Amino acid sequence: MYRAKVYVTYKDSILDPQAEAIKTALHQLEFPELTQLTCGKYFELELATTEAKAATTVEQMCQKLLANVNMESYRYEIVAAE
Amino acid sequence: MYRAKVYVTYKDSILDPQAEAIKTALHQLEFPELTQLTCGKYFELELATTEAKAATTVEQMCQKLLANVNMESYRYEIVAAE
Amino acid sequence: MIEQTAATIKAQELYANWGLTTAEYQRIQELLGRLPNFTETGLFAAMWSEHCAYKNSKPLLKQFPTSGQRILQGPGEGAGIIDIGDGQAVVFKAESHNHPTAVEPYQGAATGVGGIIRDIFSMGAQPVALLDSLRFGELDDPHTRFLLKETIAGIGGYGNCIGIPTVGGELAFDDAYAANPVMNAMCVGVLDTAMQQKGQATGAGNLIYYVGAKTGRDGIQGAIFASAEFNDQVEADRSAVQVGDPFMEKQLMDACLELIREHPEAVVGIQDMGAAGLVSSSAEMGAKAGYGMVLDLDAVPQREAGMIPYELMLSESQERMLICVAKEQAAVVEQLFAGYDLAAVKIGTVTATKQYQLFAHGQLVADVPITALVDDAPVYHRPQAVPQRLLAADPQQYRPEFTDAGRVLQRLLQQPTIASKQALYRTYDTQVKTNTVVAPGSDAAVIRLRGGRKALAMTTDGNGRYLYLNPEIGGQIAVCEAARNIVASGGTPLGITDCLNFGSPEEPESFYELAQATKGMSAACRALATPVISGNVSLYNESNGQAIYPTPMVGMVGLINDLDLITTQDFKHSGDTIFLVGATHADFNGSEIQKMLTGTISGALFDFDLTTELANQQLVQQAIQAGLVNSAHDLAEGGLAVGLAESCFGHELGAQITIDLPASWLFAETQSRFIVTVPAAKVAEFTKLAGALAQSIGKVIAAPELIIATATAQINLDVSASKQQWEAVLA
Amino acid sequence: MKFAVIQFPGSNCDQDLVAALRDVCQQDVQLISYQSTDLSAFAAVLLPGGFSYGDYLRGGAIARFAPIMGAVQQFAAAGGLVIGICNGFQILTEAGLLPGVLQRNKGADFICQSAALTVANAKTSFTSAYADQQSIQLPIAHGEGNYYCDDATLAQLKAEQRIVFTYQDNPNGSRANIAGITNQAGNVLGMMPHPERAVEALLGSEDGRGLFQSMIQTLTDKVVPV
Ligand SMILES: Nc1ncnc2c1ncn2[C@@H]1O[C@H](COP(=O)(O)OP(=O)(O)O)[C@@H](O)[C@H]1O
Ligand SMILES: [Mg+2]
Repeated sequence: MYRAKVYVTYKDSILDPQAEAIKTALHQLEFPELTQLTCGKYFELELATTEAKAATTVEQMCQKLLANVNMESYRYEIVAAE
Repeated sequence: MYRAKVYVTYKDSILDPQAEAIKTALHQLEFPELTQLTCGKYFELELATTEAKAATTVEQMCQKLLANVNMESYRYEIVAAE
Repeated sequence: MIEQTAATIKAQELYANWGLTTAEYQRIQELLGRLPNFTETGLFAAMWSEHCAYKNSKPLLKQFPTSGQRILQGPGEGAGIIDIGDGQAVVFKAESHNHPTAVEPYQGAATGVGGIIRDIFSMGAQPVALLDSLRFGELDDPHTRFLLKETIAGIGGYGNCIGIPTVGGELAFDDAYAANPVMNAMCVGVLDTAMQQKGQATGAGNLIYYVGAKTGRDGIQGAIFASAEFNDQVEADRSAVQVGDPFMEKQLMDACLELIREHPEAVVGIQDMGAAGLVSSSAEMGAKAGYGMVLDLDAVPQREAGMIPYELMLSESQERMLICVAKEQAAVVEQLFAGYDLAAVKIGTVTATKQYQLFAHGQLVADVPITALVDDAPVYHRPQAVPQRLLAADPQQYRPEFTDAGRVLQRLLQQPTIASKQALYRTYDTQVKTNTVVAPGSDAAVIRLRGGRKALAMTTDGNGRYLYLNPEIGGQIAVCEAARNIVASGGTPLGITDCLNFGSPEEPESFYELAQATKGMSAACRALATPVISGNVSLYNESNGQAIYPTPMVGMVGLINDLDLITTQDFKHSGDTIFLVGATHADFNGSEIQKMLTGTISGALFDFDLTTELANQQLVQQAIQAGLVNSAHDLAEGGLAVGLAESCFGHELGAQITIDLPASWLFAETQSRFIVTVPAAKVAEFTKLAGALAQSIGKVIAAPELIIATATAQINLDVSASKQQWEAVLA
Repeated sequence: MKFAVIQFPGSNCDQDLVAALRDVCQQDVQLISYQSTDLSAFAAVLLPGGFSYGDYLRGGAIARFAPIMGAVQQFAAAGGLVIGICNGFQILTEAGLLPGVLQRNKGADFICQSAALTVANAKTSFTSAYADQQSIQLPIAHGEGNYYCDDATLAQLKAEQRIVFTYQDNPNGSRANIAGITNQAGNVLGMMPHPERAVEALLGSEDGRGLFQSMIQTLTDKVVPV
């Protein structure tokens, strides 16, 4: 059993309207120390597979569905789960 | 300068229709090894503040805006950034 | 959660924490002839709550007129039904979701919308429109702005996704709602009368099917957790927020309607699982039909592990329906739902014994007479007391004093309650289904019925300020104001639904308000021949002993017989003559101008006369039907001057008005009034029809300027500029 | 000549498209389930608006894997007319039939209103009934209609005149005011505004008719392969 943590964020070149909105809101809530904010999606997956296959599977899942590779990049970590 | 990574996910007992839909889709895409999926939000913040204050600030941001504490739980890590 | 023994529940009076009084608990004991166990106590607590049993409000609801020639279904089912001819009927109901909205506004509002939609399609009707009636604290409070934003997002999020246009509603602000916002949702459906359904489980041996979302620990009997004693244990178990899944509900709605349409022989009865979830829907379906029921709780689809019977029965998980299926039709039903990726699961059987029996893990965990749950709740005739403020009310009408009438009008237009709600309703899909002829922004919304010339007009109304000053007259006005909106849109009022949002019935002053309001509403419904076909009661809207204004929400639907009769409030052509229907008096107590200039409302409410109301409404109806009218608008908050400005805003036309009244009277809120515009060629005919009921007050002009000359002052309002200001308040 | 309107779970403008084509344009039209895999009987394929699969994850992200999408790909590759409206546009971009993506609206809110558009290219199979630069009013209703593509793609869209509709008063932050684009071959159109909501004067605008008339004209002119 393996657990994968997947992070999907917009590529740097892409303007993220949602991140802009949140940043403005945080500034209005009086957090001037905030200089930059990125937001993304976070997935935690449990996989009943071997260590060898886990990475390939997660890679494929990201490519096909979890990220839109036209505008999003992704990274993941895989750890053994009990 | 500090960087905070914030993870927000639904509490266990809360229905997450989105996670259900993604899980079903991944199964249909022939990833039968997927046994469980949680989805959440991921934020990366840069803070122009001291180490002492960073944690308090992030804690407040989560409480006030980044998480909906009725339904979501959050955790974060803070690291020094250049 | 620990399941205490029956003896412990009695000895420690734990039932009190579940909202049951000792007398009620004893009554349960008598009905059973023994002590109720943990699960059974929970079932009774839920079924005998105000929400399910109407134990406090029933005697008052009896006053409502509920029948009429067109009424196919009055109160007592998921929603009421009114015949509109040609084998079609209109189905509608409103529901309150005040408390969930206060706690978690997005999901509270979303699930309020989801719930009322299920009530409509459970009758076999296709939902065609949604409306929302909202009250919040003052807009300058940041928490109110947060609640407002999230509530609007939740309403839109649900309606937009499921694909039912949100076409109307109302939004008012007053400090009285700061701690207790009001969120009422209404859904309107169209029924092919041959498909009419009932929530009943008839015929021993027929099957009980559960369809839709799985059951979790969502919203389990909030009332039970409200008290102190359980507390430590309770915080850990605390019932989870209900989350709406409009995608699931769309599948569920489409599947249920297909089942009813294509396999009517399979459906004995159908009901949604709303408040008090599985127990309420199943027990009601059996009791209504005169049958009993056996349910196997192990078969109930479950989202969380280890749920006890009590939790399964009381969960308020959303997007679930209960269907009584004819016993030989099981396969048809299962197959149909499978086609929508939904599980239809047999969880029980109808029995002839009139017992309500629950099994879990092979054990009988509850065994009670079904009628005891559904019909034997106590009914209370609560004591009433006239509130001190009404006894002490100054009968004099407030006299507004100001120097610049134009400035007053400008400021009134920017009061949040009067300001344009466009910035909010533009986040609602108002047009999906392509039947919306009049979208939000006019008096009533209008939805055409495909395949003919008819249309439906719909609105919600209810001004809590008037009721605060006089609950009986305020109740009358709420109904009449709704009817005025329907009439101004070219419709004939058919009937109403209502949500009664009040304080605690255990407070004699609050209960007096409820009694008086329902009395007033009943009288108005009789006068206008608009029976009450459905509704909902939301009591205990109070915090720290401070109740909201008595706020009945009236949802009304009217029939428009021909598309050509559809009328909107906007002035259409320069040169049209503007008529004021109805007399104007110095009626200022409870008005928007009193609130604006003094910061509060006070005094005795002004007089109101149902006969005048009816006469004025009939005049406008006749004039529209005779084709004499280009626009019609009823006058509400802010009075004549505000009404004129609103009519100018639509097409940015102006008006030149001369009226022989003191300038302040332009802002009086005398009821039963309309402004209508009549093209030059029809003026003589209109004048003849109207007699003394209407007076010509001016003309529509092409220049975007509203010019009002009164006996004491003149107003020159720049229509374009003030429209921008009026639209900016909530943007 | 038969039109297919694809019904995904969660589509909610499918019936509106059927009504526009059948009742107003007098065309033969059929609803096709997302589970179907065959579009050979049709002259044109329409992907309606709505919230397919709840729009969970990203609008159109899950729908692009529905069984019917293989047939849509084939149909498009063979030169058949395909149009995606609103959620249909999102599905087409997710499926790679059109470039770019539709992000959350600038300002984050869902917007339902009438939008003034310019017909930026009236020489396509979908717009021939309009005049070049004609101004039309169509309803929009979306939360994720903010079109984005990279500089190179934008330059190419412009060079190849594939920007078909633009907003006169950009409501959602779309790049270059884009409201609708075609693929390189010109037989696949994606647009956020709803032409099917603008085919009856009773409902406020008839400006959407031109789009359906253009498609009908295109299909009538060419020998339709069946
Ligand atoms: N204020 C009211 N006026 C008229 N009818 C009401 C009122 N409150 C409740 N009813 C009717 O009583 C019946 C039971 O109401 P309720 O339990 O709220 O329905 P549901 O089970 O659909 O939630 C319904 O038919 C409803 O229309
Ligand atoms: Mg009105």
